[in-house]
Amino acid sequence: MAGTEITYLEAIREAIDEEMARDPEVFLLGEDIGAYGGAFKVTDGMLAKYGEARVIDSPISEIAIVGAAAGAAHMGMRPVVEMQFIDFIANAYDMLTNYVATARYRAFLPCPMVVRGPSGGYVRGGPFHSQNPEAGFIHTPGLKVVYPSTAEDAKGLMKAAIRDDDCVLFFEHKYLYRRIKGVMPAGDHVVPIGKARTARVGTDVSIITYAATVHKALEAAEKLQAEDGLSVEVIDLRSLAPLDDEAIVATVRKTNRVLIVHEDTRTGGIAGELTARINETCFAHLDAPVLRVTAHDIPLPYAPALEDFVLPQVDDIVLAVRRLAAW
Amino acid sequence: MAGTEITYLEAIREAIDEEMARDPEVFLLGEDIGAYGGAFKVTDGMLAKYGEARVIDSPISEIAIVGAAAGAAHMGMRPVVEMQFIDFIANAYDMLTNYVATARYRAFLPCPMVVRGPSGGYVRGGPFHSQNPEAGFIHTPGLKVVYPSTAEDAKGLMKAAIRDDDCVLFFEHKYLYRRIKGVMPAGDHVVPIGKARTARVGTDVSIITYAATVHKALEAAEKLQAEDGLSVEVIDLRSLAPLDDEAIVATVRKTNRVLIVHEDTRTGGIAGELTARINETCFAHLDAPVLRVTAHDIPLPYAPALEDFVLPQVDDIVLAVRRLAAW
Amino acid sequence: MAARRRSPGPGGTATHLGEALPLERKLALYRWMRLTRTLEERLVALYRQTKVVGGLFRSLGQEADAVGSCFALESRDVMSPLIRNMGAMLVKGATPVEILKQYMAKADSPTRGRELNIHFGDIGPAGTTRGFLGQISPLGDMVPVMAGVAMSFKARGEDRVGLVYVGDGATSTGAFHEGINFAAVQRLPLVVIIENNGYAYSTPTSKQTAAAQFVDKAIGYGVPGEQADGNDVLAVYDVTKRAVDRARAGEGVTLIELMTYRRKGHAEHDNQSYVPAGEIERWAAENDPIDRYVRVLTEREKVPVATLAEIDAGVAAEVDEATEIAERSGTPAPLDALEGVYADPPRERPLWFREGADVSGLGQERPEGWGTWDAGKGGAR
Amino acid sequence: MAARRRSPGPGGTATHLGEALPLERKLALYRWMRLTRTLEERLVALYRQTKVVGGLFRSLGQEADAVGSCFALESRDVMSPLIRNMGAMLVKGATPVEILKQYMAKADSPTRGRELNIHFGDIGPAGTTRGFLGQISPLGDMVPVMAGVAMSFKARGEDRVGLVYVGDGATSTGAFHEGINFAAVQRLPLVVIIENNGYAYSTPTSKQTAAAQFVDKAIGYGVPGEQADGNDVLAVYDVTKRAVDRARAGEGVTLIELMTYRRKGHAEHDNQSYVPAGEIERWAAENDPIDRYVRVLTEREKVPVATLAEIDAGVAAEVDEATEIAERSGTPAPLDALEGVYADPPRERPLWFREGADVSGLGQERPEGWGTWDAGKGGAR
Ligand SMILES: Cc1ncc(C[n+]2csc(CCOP(=O)(O)OP(=O)(O)O)c2C)c(N)n1
Ligand SMILES: Cc1ncc(C[n+]2csc(CCOP(=O)(O)OP(=O)(O)O)c2C)c(N)n1
Ligand SMILES: [Mg+2]
Ligand SMILES: [Mg+2]
Repeated sequence: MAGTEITYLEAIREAIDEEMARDPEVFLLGEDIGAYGGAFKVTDGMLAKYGEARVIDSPISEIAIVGAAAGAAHMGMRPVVEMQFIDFIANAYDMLTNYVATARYRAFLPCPMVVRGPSGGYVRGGPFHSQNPEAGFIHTPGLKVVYPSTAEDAKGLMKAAIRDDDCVLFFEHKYLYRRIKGVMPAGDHVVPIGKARTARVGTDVSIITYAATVHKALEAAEKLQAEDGLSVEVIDLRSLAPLDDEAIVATVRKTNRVLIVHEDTRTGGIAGELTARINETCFAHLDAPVLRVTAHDIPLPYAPALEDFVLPQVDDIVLAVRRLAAW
Repeated sequence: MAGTEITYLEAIREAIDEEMARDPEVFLLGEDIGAYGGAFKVTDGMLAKYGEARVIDSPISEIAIVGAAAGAAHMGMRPVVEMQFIDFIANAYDMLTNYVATARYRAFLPCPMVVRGPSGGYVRGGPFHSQNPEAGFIHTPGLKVVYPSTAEDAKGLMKAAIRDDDCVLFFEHKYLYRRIKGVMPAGDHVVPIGKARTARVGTDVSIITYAATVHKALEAAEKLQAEDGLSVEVIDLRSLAPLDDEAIVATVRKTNRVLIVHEDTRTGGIAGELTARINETCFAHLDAPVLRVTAHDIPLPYAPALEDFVLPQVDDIVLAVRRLAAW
Repeated sequence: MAARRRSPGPGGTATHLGEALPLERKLALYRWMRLTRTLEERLVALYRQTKVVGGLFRSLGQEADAVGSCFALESRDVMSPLIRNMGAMLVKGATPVEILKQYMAKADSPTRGRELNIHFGDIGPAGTTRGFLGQISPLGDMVPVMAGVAMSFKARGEDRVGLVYVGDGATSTGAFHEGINFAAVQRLPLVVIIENNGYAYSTPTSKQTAAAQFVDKAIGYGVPGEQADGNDVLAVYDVTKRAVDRARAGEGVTLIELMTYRRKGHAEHDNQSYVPAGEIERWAAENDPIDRYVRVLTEREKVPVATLAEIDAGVAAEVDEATEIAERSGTPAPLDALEGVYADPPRERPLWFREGADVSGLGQERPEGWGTWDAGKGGAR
Repeated sequence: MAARRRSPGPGGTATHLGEALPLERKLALYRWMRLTRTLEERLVALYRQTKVVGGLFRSLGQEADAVGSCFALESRDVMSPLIRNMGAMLVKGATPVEILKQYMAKADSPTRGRELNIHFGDIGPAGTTRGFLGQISPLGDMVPVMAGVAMSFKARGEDRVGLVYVGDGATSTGAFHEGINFAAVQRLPLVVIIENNGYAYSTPTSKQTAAAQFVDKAIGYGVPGEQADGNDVLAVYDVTKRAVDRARAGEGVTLIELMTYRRKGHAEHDNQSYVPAGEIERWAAENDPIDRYVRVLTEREKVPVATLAEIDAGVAAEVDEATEIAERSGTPAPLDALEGVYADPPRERPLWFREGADVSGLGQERPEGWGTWDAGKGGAR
């Protein structure tokens, strides 16, 4: 409902609900998504509203549910598949990268489907309930990947993902599920896939980031404004595949100093790809090297002190921006 | 045997043979590796020499053979697992990234094992027999990844991989299997993991690459020398995880112009990570942006004209180096 | 437990439904089997001329299994074949021209040169397509996908059935297991056929499973299981028709095991050194599905030999003509590679080093071991 | 097909081996079950005090299944538990102190705060370790891994057996299928126990499989299958001991289905709204494994009630003491996070923005919904 503030999680539910009401081909498939409403209750109430034929509790079979979604998608349906935790998407890696991603190209088969699930850390979830698996998928031509940081984008991107004619991996940050709230724009609120968002306007240094670290970056930006008088621009990518090259180039050419922040581990994370693109398109505009603040290259441990050490924190961003500004 | 020239493929077989003879804990596991000797005959003769207990033909079960290798490795054995084509490593993505990669860190369990298989394109293999899946794994802390380009390195790295106390993914380029030959150094020839190789010394531009494109880069370098008088240095990474940062920094600081070439698709490929590292460590030494020559972001088609279009070719490298030299 | 039947010889399956087929349809079965064999023989010739790009996969001796099973489907039904189910694809409407073009990677082949051999399909709403879904190489993956196709039939209340083939080897994959289990629980209209041809590449079934027979897996999924002599085309039809009828009646999944034998190697380059001496010859002599069916037609059905010869001639002419057509087609233009990774954008841009470049003469080396029939060289699908 | 037994009540399995156990060992079984329950109750208390980091998983009502099965192993054997097999871990030598420290993410916990709850192990050469292998979260993965452990026993001719637990839910995974099939073909000394507790998270077994019973899967893998009443500790011991003996004798894999019931939610936060009214209460009243075993001991074995009370008191004291010890331990130092991703290098370097930085006060916010017992909040393992 427009006007009231709802959480990031509720925004996702609202999007799914609206799309199911709009399009009878949309259906949900996953483990414990029906009567239970999902491990995080994202699909709460959907079974009651749409019935067993459109809200399907599956066996514990990530390969099967992704594969079955693809088959149904070929026939014109629009499956929305839940991974109970996104970490288990690894089990469907073959099905997603070999079958789903290539279907249109090798066989001219449409495969409109969404694979969504709770992702990310900062929640003491340990190594198998905290992952950010985007790097393994943005590498695969044929897949789209989104990872929203606000409630508004969570809703608008989910609607776009369900309507997209290709497979969209929709990562939901579980740390944001109930912490982040927003007022939904009125009407049919769809956020286009492939467009970044300027989360904060600034002129001195750009931070490019997405998902939970958008909020860390914003916190750091406030601190830098207050303590150093630095004007920091924060770009929220929202879509990781395709990337919004235009927005990236624009912010780099504006500030000439870029920090990339992601919660994912460092080596092979998307920051590398971003750095390559910035280097290719904006070399002459860089007054300092592109720097990265990321997780350490370590399986995420669960003890609070260890998790906090491994993951990027606000103070890391502050330090890195200061370094860039002083270059 | 030292002195005679053998192929890249034979070099791998020789390494496996020597390690099996040296260490009774080494054993082989895979599909059709016994009586048949493997789809490409890499393990030809091993069954006859070492018997069924050490050369185990498995069901078509990539999850099981990787998982079983891990269990045996915990108990002190040294499994060498064959993926019939490396493309099928996708089926074991969960087992490798979630179980194997984290075993030492989360449970202090050694997991010394090698997962090897024929990789790469240029062979009209189509989308599922031509893949270069390295990007999905260099991203995972806990795994090591090597991808040799010469027969000598194929042997020496295989021996190092089998002796390594962690899991090493050993990608073998099938285009090189029988095309590339070398004379093995005498004695116990082990090439350390994590060290790059200077495949060609030069002073004007550096090409950083690995696997089949090393040979494309060398061909391009000769052409550039002959036609443009350009002195091109070619660095063969050999190890993709860990990366040899020292060698990378050295060549960049020497030539100040870098081209990264890989056969893998562009977005999310390892070139991004390399660019980020070069940017972080050598920003002031760069006289031109780091450029990339890679495959297009397309599932690899199999018709020769299409495959050739999608994959990087010698002329692409020539063009890119010229662009860099003229920057 | 029933003993594993790995020796040739007609099985004992009843073939009431098959026997009841009108003669015209019985002759159609013959024609499809003959077409399969003749077309494959033509492909071998083209392969040896290095006109086939990549490997060549035969179904010699398995024609009854592919043809008889698919013959039990209606045109609105959807089937997903394996590499050795060219016969099933023909029955479902794939044409020799398509298959030949596809094997030769022609520009106007069904996948425009993007995918190999018989990896192509044609599915969509009933009535608009022929109803076969192209496989991908990773084995087992088509089982979940076909479960999804069947799920769409159920969701929409369509009177359609899905059928998916897996090899004895592919039963060991996680995808097979998850897919059939999912379909069973959801009571989807799906028939799963295990083609037990004795080998997975070089691996005999004894190294693939410890089960006495694959049909023993049915009870563990809570579905009916049936086994039939895969080299008896009427028995194959029979067992499949019953399963298809059950699926259509809302009774869910059936698991079928068809007992057959792979007389050729995994692909043409495979010299079958791992096969016990005499085994192939015995199956060829005693249990060739076409020979057996010829006897049924001529002896029991009293079909004149001349009728069959006429069919054979028609098939040969069709394959000749198809070859001619297929050979005339050109190879794809390099820039075609950029089309359709996504619906949006519809076309990738060439990378910067190719912008405006002449790409007509790139690469073009033909790798050794591919597209030739030298048995010593590597390469496998 | 046998009907699915989802109602409480003792099963009819023979318990000859269990009954023949000397009284001392029978009392040990009682002690392990009591210790399991008491320790879990203590964990609930600590969880409500927010001293447990992350979720809490109960095995209430399943103690006989975990304890009775693991009791059939020798100390040199290796077992891989699930989240509801704390009892099996205790039998195999895990200590309450370790478990408590682990749940509280202490610096000197078995995984030094790296992994959750009872995800820890101790395996290696016989005689040097206690022989249990910590699970990871992705379900089914431990089956192939334990096949590999068993493979090492076979390769070395060691007289050791492996045992791996899976839930009814985990049987649907590709990893389970590939792992048990691999072990069966290789005739590895492995016992696979399916704990059918009626639910996988909120999913009833009827949505997990269409099979009448999980033990029906055995024939499809070509291995013996046995089913037992999982709430009868002696019956559990019996069926497992037979399977372990077979494995030790070189007869390969056995698949066991233990029928039990999960009386608590998937984890403490789960309010079990999806469970039919009265079901939990009926199992608690009629088929509590400890109550049942107390009756066996006191009525059939004539064990004085005081003896059991004494054991209970010992257990309570042990848990009290363990809690005190565990609570005294500190939390890990941040820089510990850098140790041992690889053997070489043995330690990662802190990233540049942390070099020399004071990392003692990073983050530290406790996310809502974790480590509290508010049932409305999200979070699950
Ligand atoms: C997941 C996976 N692993 C390995 C392969 C390589 N491979 C291709 S065909 C084949 C054997 C298939 O045997 P089977 O399933 O019995 O089918 P058949 O060839 O006998 O018809 C193998 C191992 C593959 N395609 N997919
Ligand atoms: C591959 C995978 N998918 C999903 C999950 C999430 N998950 C954790 S426990 C669980 C239910 C497990 O049920 P069951 O196997 O019956 O074990 P039980 O909890 O009943 O002992 C699920 C779905 C997981 N851990 N792994
Ligand atoms: Mg086969
Ligand atoms: Mg359960």
